[in-house]
Amino acid sequence: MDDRVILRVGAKVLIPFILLFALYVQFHGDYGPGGGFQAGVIFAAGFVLYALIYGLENVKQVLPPKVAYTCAASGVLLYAGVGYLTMVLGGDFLDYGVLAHNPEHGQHYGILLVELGVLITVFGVMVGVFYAFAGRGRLDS
Amino acid sequence: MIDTNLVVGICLLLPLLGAFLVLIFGSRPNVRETSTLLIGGLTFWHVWGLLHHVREGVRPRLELLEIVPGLQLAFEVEPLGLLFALVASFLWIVTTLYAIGYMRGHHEENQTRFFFFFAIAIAGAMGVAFSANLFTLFAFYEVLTLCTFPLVTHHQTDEARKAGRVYLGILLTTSVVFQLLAIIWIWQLAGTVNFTEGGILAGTGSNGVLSVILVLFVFGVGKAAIMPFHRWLPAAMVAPTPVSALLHAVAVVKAGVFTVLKVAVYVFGIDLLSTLAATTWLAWIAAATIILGSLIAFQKDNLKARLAYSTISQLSYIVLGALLANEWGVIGGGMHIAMHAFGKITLFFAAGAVLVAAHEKDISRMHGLGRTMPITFGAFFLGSLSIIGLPPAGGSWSKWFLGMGTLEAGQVGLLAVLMLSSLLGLYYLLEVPVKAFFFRPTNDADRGKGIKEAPLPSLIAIGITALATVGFFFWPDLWHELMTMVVSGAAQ
Amino acid sequence: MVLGLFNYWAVIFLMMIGLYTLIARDNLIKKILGLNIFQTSVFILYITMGKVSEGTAPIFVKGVEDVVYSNPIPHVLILTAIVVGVATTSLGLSLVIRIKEAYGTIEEDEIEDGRP
Amino acid sequence: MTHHLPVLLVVVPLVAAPIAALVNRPRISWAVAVVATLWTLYAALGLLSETMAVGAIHYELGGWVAPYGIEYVVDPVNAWVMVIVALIGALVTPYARRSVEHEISEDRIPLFYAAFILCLTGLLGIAITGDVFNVFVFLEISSLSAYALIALGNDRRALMASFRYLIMGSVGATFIVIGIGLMYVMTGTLNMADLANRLPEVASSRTIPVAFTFLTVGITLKLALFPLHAWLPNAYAYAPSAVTAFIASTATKVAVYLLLRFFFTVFGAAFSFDIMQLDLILIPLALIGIVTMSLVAIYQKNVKRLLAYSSIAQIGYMVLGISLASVLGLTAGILHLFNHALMKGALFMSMGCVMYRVGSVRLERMSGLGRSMPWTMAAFVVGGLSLIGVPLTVGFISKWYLVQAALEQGMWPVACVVLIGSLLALMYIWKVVEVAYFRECDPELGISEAPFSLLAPTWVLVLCNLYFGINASGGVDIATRAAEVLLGVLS
Amino acid sequence: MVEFVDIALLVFLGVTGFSIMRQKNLFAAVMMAGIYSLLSAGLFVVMDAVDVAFTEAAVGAGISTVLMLGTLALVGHTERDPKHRPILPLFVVILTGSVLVYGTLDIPPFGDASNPAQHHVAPHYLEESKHEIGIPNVVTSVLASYRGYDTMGEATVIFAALVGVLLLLSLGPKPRRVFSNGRWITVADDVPNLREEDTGRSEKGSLQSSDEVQILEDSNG
Repeated sequence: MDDRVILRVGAKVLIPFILLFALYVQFHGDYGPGGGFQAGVIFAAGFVLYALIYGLENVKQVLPPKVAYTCAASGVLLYAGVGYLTMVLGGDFLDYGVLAHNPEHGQHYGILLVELGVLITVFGVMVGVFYAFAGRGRLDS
Repeated sequence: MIDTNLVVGICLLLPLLGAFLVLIFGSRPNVRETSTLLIGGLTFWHVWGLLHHVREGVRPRLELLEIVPGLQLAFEVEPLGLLFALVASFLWIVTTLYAIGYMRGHHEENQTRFFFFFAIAIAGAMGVAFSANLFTLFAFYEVLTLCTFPLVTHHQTDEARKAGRVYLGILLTTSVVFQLLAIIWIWQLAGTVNFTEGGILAGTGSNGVLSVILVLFVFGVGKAAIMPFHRWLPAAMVAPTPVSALLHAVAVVKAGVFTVLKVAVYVFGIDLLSTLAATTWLAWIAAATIILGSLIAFQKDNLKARLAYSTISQLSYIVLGALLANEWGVIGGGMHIAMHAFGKITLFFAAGAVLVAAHEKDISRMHGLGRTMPITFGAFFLGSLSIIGLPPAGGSWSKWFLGMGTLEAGQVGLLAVLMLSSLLGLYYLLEVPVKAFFFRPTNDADRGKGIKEAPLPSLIAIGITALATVGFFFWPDLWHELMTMVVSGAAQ
Repeated sequence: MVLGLFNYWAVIFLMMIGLYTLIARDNLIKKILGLNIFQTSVFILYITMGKVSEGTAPIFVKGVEDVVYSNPIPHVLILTAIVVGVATTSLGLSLVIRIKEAYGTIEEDEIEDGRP
Repeated sequence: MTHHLPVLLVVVPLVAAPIAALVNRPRISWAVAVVATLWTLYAALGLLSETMAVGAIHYELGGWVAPYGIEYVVDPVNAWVMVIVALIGALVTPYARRSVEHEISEDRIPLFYAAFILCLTGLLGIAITGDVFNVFVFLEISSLSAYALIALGNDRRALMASFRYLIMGSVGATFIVIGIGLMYVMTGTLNMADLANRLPEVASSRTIPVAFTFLTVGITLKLALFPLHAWLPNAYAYAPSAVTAFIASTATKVAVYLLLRFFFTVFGAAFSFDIMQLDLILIPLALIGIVTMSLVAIYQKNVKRLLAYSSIAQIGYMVLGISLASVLGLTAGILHLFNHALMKGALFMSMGCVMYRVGSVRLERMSGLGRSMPWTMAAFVVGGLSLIGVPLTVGFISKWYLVQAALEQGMWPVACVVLIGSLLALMYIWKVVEVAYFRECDPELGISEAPFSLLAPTWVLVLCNLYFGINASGGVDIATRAAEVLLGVLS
Repeated sequence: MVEFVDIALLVFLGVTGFSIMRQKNLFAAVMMAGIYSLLSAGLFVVMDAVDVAFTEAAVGAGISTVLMLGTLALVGHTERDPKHRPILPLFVVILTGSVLVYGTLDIPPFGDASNPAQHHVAPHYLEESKHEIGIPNVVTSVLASYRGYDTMGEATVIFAALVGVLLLLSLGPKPRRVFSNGRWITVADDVPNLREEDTGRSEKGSLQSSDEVQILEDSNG
């Protein structure tokens, strides 16, 4: 038990930074390497780490499987929704140009939104898959 | 007065209507059979109505729809088809009449299914008879094959299943592999598959290619039972006797030989046919079938089996007639369709009657039955005469013309074949009535007791066909006239 | 010439290792590992195609002009391909788990024999 | 609206899938699926009629002009394929409700429909896109969901079948990716039309033939052409009935379409058949496949497995038609895409009805079904006759054109093999018919006819088999147009 | 310099891949696979593909490894020696490889700037994206805008994967509820042991036919 203390404390300190870093990766994606997908993976990694250390049940209280599952679905919906929106605004599917008066800004908004969709989906999927595997047996011991 | 083109459609639809009525009245046998009889009568009446139009040179035509560009489901009435249609529609009535007696007397099951598919089969035969192009003919040919399968396997025993396999196997194999290939090939060469007077293939391909196509056709029409594709016919003997009658006389085998004749006259054309290399030796294969069929029939003691092989032999007469490729031959072949139909159906009716009344299958056990069943065996006698080709029965005419055909073709050998097989027929067919009338009953326990003639409807049917065979000896004009129109038309 | 193609050949060698593992091994996990190696090597092949000598990552930096950038398209394609790869892997692994539960083994030939 | 039809065809089901997963009520998810599939059918038919009228339709995704963006291109070829997929989808979904409730646990049903719609989306996406890498992406959407769906079967062999499919499918996809990469490095583009323009100038290099080879092998893996068919039989045999009915009559069709697309549009018939001599390989493979697989089918005891082998043989017919590389041959192949979807759909659906009542499609368990399930078995018989190629069924039309195409090029042995193939079909179909009609069923089982909601879609397909067999002109027109487009006879 | 690193990394990759193939202990093999991903990520960096490197590291070394380990925990971690001799696989692999090598003979050499791939579509992105989209990371603009539709497909792919995984694993071993004879009934579980109907191989019964269902408890769904 004791040998775990360090681990637990370390994790407690580490996990917030991981999540923070994920967000950085997400929003810095336009300027440097990174983007929705990487961010989603890292975000999920934070929770996976939590689960590995504090056990599956605890993390399921923080983030119920249903939520992860909903995230995965709604991320896709968000992405496609942007497409529908642009269509409604008179552009082609996923033509972000019409999202703002200035096409360039439109592109910015569009990319931001779809990257967010990717983030949500990837995060949801990764956590959901992890839950599915872990829930199968001894992984959460 | 309705448009004659519509009459063609009516002739096709009536049997289907009959089938439908059978389904409706399935639970009430009397209504069921009566409706079938009525529909049969109507059908025949309409076909008969077409006769005088055709006499006047009208060719009623009905185009249903275009399957794919250039390939129509179409019908056209010409003399040969009309002949077949007349035979089929008339014998349908008679057979139904007979079946009523037989099926009930024999306590068969699933009679509704029987009458249903029987009616469908007639519709198929009509379609074959009136088809205006090879595709339509092929389509209805297959319809006929498939809808007779439940009839052949009526008893649903293991034996029936095996028989069904042979039946379907041979008929579909030949038709799908050889016949269909030939049809598509013709479509490739001639660009059309319509039946045209004088043929469509002249000048489209080399003698060799056309010969191959001819071979594909003669063997592809499995229903004509040219050896070695004859096995299905004896196998199908497991079916109830009315079915055998249908197969042998009314629809199936006739559809086969009819196809051969029609293709010979309207696709190849007699003139082209006479020049093809394959024609002669195919004729000899037919001749071989004639002889072998007779010889095998000779040895069979089971009456129905003997009749089956006799049919195989007789069918080749018609194929031979077509392959002689001259007017006499075609006329003879065409007339033999009718003559053999009436003759052979009489024989089967008689055989069935014996089965129902005396429960006898084997000739050797029919000694003396003639005394108790005179009408049946009398009819059998007349029928035999027609098959053999002796006066006073219609068969003599068709045999006569076929003989003329062989001489015209300069094939004395073939004439000899015809003679020989008639002699054989003389023995293996007449043996039956002779034994029945003049031999003393085999004296085992209580034979002959309680045996009387077959049920009345069957008896009537037998009488009608038997008298018809004789009638056609004195008035063969109808058939002859039709066939002359065929050849005169084709000769133009 | 040879050096110019060395990358490709090395990558092909890697691919073949993966493909071989995938085909030749009976163990289902090994098969999936082989698949991963195979796919990862294909990714390297793509990136190799996009590399331009003396080039830099295709990210504009303020003020820095007239630099050669490597081709961004293969990068994009491979980003997608990687995602597809991990998707396939996770599905494959869950199948392996079910197979283990149903057959009691994950060796293909034993499953063929049907001995649980 | 009509302007956006091409993309809506794909993205409507694409959003329907997550929705179906989110609502998480069996019946509601099913309703979502029904709506989505009906929409795709409507859209596909609309696109077909439009493209037949005005020629190719282009749609630029994201408003970027090709080749810089991804574009959708609709022409008679893929419109035809999409109609096939959508039609089968729209018929299988109503069929699926009862069948799935009976074969799959309640709590999985919403996810089942999500996966089902995703599979449909993927197939449509493959068919409609004009960008080779986009093909790969949607290929994976359909494949992944297909693996999952197949693994849901109630026989544990379904799992192994699904796994084998996953491995072979992924290898195939990776091969396709390699091919795409090699094409890209030589031309610098991923757009099909653009590739078609730029490939000829590099066609003489040693790289393009290799790219061609990898694409062909990859697609034929997905297609289960004869030597690469190992994954198919068990996958079809042990998947849930509805899944088999859907995948068997759509997935391979789309793969065949890909083959067409790459051979004729991207590389061009001249390259594929004159330089690569493709026909020398494909025709023999197709013929061997037709004969051997039909023979194997004759010895199957599990009817779904039997039909699966017959499918491999039928794929041989399609590939044969394509490899003849003539207008007639292509017409035959493209017609058979549609016709085979109709027959196999009907056959597998009738087997689904049997599964529903009998709980098995083993031959020995089907004795006497002709009496206890008359409509189901009647459907099977008609579908079988169509498979055999009896006149007045769609099967006959395919045979008619295929044999014609073979004879046109003087390949009469090929024509014979085609016809012999239909005889073998007769043999394996009749095996089932005999068991169903010539054996007695034991009354204890109390087997009754399948429910209406299963029979109705089945019979719709059966009637399609007859209708398009009697009135095939429309289909033939479309198929001929498609063939001409592919061969560039008609621009 | 770059070439040297490049070659070195490739050599390491080769060694790692080979040892993965040979390794009988699956735990070790999985770890090796993680290393393989990291090495390739390094290679990607060398070849200017920073985004790819990032992703490969996160996925290959991260998620995949975790999933693999999770699976191993359930299915055991030792591989048996293969029984059959690998002649055919070897043949297939050598054939495929040599075909590929043949294909590379006309391929533009590594890093060649005159490679047609660098001259058709890519330049447009590198030059125009400044104005058309206006974000520095070209990869992002291509990924999210020019080829945004692919990315949506990608999102859908992993969603499909989740759906598949949940269908296969989520619910764990528990009774199945199916709709039979007009009501929802709970029947013996098909997980983990499904029967094989024809061979009769099976540990527990499963739902094969309505007359074989053993009903545990009834309820109207």
